Amino acid sequence: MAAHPSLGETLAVLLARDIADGEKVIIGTNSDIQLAACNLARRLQAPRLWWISGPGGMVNPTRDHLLSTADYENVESAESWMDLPVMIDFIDWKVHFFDFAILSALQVDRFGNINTVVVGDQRKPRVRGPGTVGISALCGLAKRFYVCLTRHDRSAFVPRVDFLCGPGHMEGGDSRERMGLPPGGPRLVLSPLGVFDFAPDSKAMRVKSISPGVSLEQIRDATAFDIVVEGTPPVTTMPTDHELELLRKHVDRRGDLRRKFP
Amino acid sequence: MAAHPSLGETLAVLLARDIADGEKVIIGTNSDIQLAACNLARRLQAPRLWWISGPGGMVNPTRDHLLSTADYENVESAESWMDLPVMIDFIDWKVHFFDFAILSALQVDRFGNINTVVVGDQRKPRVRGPGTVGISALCGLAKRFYVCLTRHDRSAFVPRVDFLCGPGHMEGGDSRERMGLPPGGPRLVLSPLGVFDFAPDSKAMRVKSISPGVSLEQIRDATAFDIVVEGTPPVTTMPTDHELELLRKHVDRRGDLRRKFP
Amino acid sequence: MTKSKIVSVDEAVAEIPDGAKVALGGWIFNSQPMALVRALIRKGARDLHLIPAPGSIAPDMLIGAGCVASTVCVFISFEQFGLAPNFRRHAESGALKVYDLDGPGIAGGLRAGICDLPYMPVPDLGTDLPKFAPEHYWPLPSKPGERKMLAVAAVKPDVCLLHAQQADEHGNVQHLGPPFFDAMIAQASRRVIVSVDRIVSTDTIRRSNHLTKLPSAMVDAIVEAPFGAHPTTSPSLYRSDEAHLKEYVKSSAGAEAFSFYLDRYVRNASSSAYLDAIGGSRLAALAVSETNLK
Amino acid sequence: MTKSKIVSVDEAVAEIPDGAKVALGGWIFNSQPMALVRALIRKGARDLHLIPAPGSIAPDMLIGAGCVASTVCVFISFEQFGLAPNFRRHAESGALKVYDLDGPGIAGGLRAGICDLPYMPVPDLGTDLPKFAPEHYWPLPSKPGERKMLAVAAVKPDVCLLHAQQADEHGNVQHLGPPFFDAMIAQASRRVIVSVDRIVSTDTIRRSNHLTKLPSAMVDAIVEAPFGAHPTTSPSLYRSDEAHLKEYVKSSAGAEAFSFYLDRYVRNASSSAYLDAIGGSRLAALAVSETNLK
Repeated sequence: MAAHPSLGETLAVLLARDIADGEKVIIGTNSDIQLAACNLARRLQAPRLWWISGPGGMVNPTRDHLLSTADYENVESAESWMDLPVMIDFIDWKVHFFDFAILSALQVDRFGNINTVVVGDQRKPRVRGPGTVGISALCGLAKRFYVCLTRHDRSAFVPRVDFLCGPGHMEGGDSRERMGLPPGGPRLVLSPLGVFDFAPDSKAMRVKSISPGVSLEQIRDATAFDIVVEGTPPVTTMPTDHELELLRKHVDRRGDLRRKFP
Repeated sequence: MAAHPSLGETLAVLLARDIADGEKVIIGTNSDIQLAACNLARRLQAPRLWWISGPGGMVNPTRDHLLSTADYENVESAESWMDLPVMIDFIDWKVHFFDFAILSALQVDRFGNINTVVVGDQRKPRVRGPGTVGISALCGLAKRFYVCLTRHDRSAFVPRVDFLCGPGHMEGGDSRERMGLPPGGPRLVLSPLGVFDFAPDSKAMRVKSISPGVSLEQIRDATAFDIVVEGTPPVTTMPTDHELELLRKHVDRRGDLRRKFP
Repeated sequence: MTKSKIVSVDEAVAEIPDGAKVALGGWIFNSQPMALVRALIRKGARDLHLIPAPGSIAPDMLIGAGCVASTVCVFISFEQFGLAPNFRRHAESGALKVYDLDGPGIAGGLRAGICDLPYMPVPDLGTDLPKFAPEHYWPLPSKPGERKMLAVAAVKPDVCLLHAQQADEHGNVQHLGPPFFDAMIAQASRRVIVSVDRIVSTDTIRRSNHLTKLPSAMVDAIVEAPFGAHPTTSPSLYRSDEAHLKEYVKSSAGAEAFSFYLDRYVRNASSSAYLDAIGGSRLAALAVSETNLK
Repeated sequence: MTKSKIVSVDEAVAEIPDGAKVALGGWIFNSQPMALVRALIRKGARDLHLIPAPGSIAPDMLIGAGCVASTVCVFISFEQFGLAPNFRRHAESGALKVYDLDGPGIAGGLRAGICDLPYMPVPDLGTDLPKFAPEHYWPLPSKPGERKMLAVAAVKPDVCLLHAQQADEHGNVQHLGPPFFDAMIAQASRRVIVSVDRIVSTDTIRRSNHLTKLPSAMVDAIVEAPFGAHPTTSPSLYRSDEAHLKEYVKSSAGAEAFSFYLDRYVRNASSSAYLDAIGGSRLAALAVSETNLK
């Protein structure tokens, strides 16, 4: 049996399972988990997954290890190599060009809005984050998105983001549509403690499944809002030996996920 | 002494003389005279003239004969090869990116407005022309433009164009600026009968010089508006042996100008 | 493992309904999507609304064959062979409704279409275009000191017909010459059909991936159509057939003569029958060569 | 026959006035215009308004050196090494005014700048960005059924600093990797200064002319600066210097430590003294190689 999966490996496998064949996705600069999820999905149920490097424009490079999507080495094996000025129309404006995006954040809130800008007041922040770049457009315009966090605590899972830069379900209910955004929003939030989705009507975050060895109490304590729990959520199905073998042999041959997200 | 210049050769030389070093210009698809003028100017006083193929995006190809600027063979010797979607910003929007353009027309009027769309009513025209493409933006946004016609008659030199698709001096005077266009407009009109510019205040077309053997009466008869004449216009200085030799040896080696515009 | 996007030329056009907004790629005598255009005429298409990139025989033939109710005109010309004969005849009779657009009109319109915006701001150049196409151009407010602007309406074709030189079965399309407006047209169109002179492997595509102007995500159907741009140029593969273009212009002098042309080369001719009618030696002579340049 | 655009790094920045709007090219740890940034700090620039493409050490060093009054922030990050240390410190103290822009804000703003339009329409994505940067975002009217739109203001830098791999003396600039926002920044800027690792002949430029992302008409000055992007990557020539980036982050813990860094590597060091301080063996080890990939 394969060695126990690291956090990064588990998140990549859980995301990969949710990807359908033929979907289109954009991957940002420093996106090991995202890239691993997409390349693993291509090895499994989604051979025709189409991905493009957000900054570099390379399409479907065939590497067996994780490399920043901005890296020029992706050029050699790409099917297409587009320049950013050509890409901005479908990245920043077009509705539903991308099926999904996978994003990280400083904060995610009860309705799946995300924040990568500041903690506290933008004019004198407690934590100055990196900024927004493609996040607003991907959250607003892709058919769905995922939020993938490598920590789960009350500073990350907040009632309301201090700075909304990635629109989730906004104020909940149908407020996203009323705001004029196309159908979409967050589908899953993944953390070390579990997998979370959104209740159909209220669009409030709810527990979908819990990581092995984690209790519902732990999740409640680590979440600064009332998270929806319906019945007894199942335990998350961990990566199978087959998934892990494919991941380690063909996707992350150099073990970056184990090293960076142990 | 070199053989007598053809009409096409003469027009190319007259245009080449008016081009300054370092200027930027765009050349359209079927533009033998324009291309010859620019490449000749590069051999003379304007070695750093910068030209780009309007449809194809090739910059400064080094051919010794005339080739449609859309032709892929221009790719091989170009300094840059830009795609149209990247070029449209500076072609269609930017003020004064290009120093000049050289245009042909179905009609040119007293104030240097041009028409390549229809003669008669657009909805049921007497002559349906090819259309506008880059003409409106080049006339409106380049620092100046030239109108180069291989015929001079009352159907081409009209009091007012039937369809204004390339803005010259509009209604004359300062009407172009009042319309909100940047400084510019037509600098010279060239025809088989002579070279024409525009009177400083009225912006009405006037005779600058007359082709050898042509009379002022001939010009007046062939022009359907009162053309301004000040004093006795000089005779146009015809191509010199040196100019013709450069043209025939390095620019139009295959003699296209002589064949197409005898 | 993967589903191919390759279909026959007749399958490709089968689902284009009468009345559709059909965009055409290429540029004047380059890469006119002629195999697809001929298939559309054979199918008996009617009442189309054309949105041609600056073109020649592709829009002209569709108009001459009676398939077209209206057309956008950015530039339709036969250059050294004169004005576009059928376009001219149908426009001058008033039978064809023509929407004249300039460069900013088509570029801004396509970009608005690509961006899912209702319009794009462009400079007001003082032309007569807005007067005759108020559906496409209208004034935008501007503040004192700002330049005058027009809005140009989004251009969103139902389908586009393009011709390029090579593609793989996934739909990665490569242009071995300038792409002109093809990429913008593809992105603005709901359905993208591309004929190519040859199908190549994805490895060949990767080897020169900067030539992939239409990555597979932007393409719905690929048609293998050798000499599919004839009688126009397919950059780096073959040059335009000037003799045939002259024959076309001559055959377009009137409706009757043109009907004869259509019967011979289009209505009663499959793609392979068309190439046979042109003849092997003629096609061979169009192969790219400096000596073919006059 | 032709006038060269090649100038020294100090000449290139000499005419950038205090208070100028300075754009920076590259992308995070790729092609940061570091030789130019260091020259600007040596010159003692003050009160700059930065417009950086998503970046790392270029904006961070200028901010840490006290050259900057305000900055646009699309994305400023040290990725695997954490948050941008000086940017963070100056933003959190409130000393630095930050205008947060998202992708549509910068892309639409640059395009408006390029197009000489006052603004560009972008979709209203419901974010908090307009609240904190109303100079950059304001609502546009939309008709019933149309999507909600914002206007984003034109972004027009006075000057931009870019780094690419090679150029000729005429100013034809080639990127041997992704150009990111460099071409748009160049077109929107009044003055364009590009450092390159090497000067090549125009024949070399022609040979791979699809790599000329900035043709000479868009470039005002070229600076020959070998390893001019150090400690960031210059695509296909050298990789980022992770050891130096870590040293930089460590040296940025406070104002005093950072001043020591600046004295050593910037204020008292010409471009060649800087490279000597980094050391020949370190630079040699950054040469591109698969084995350099962890």
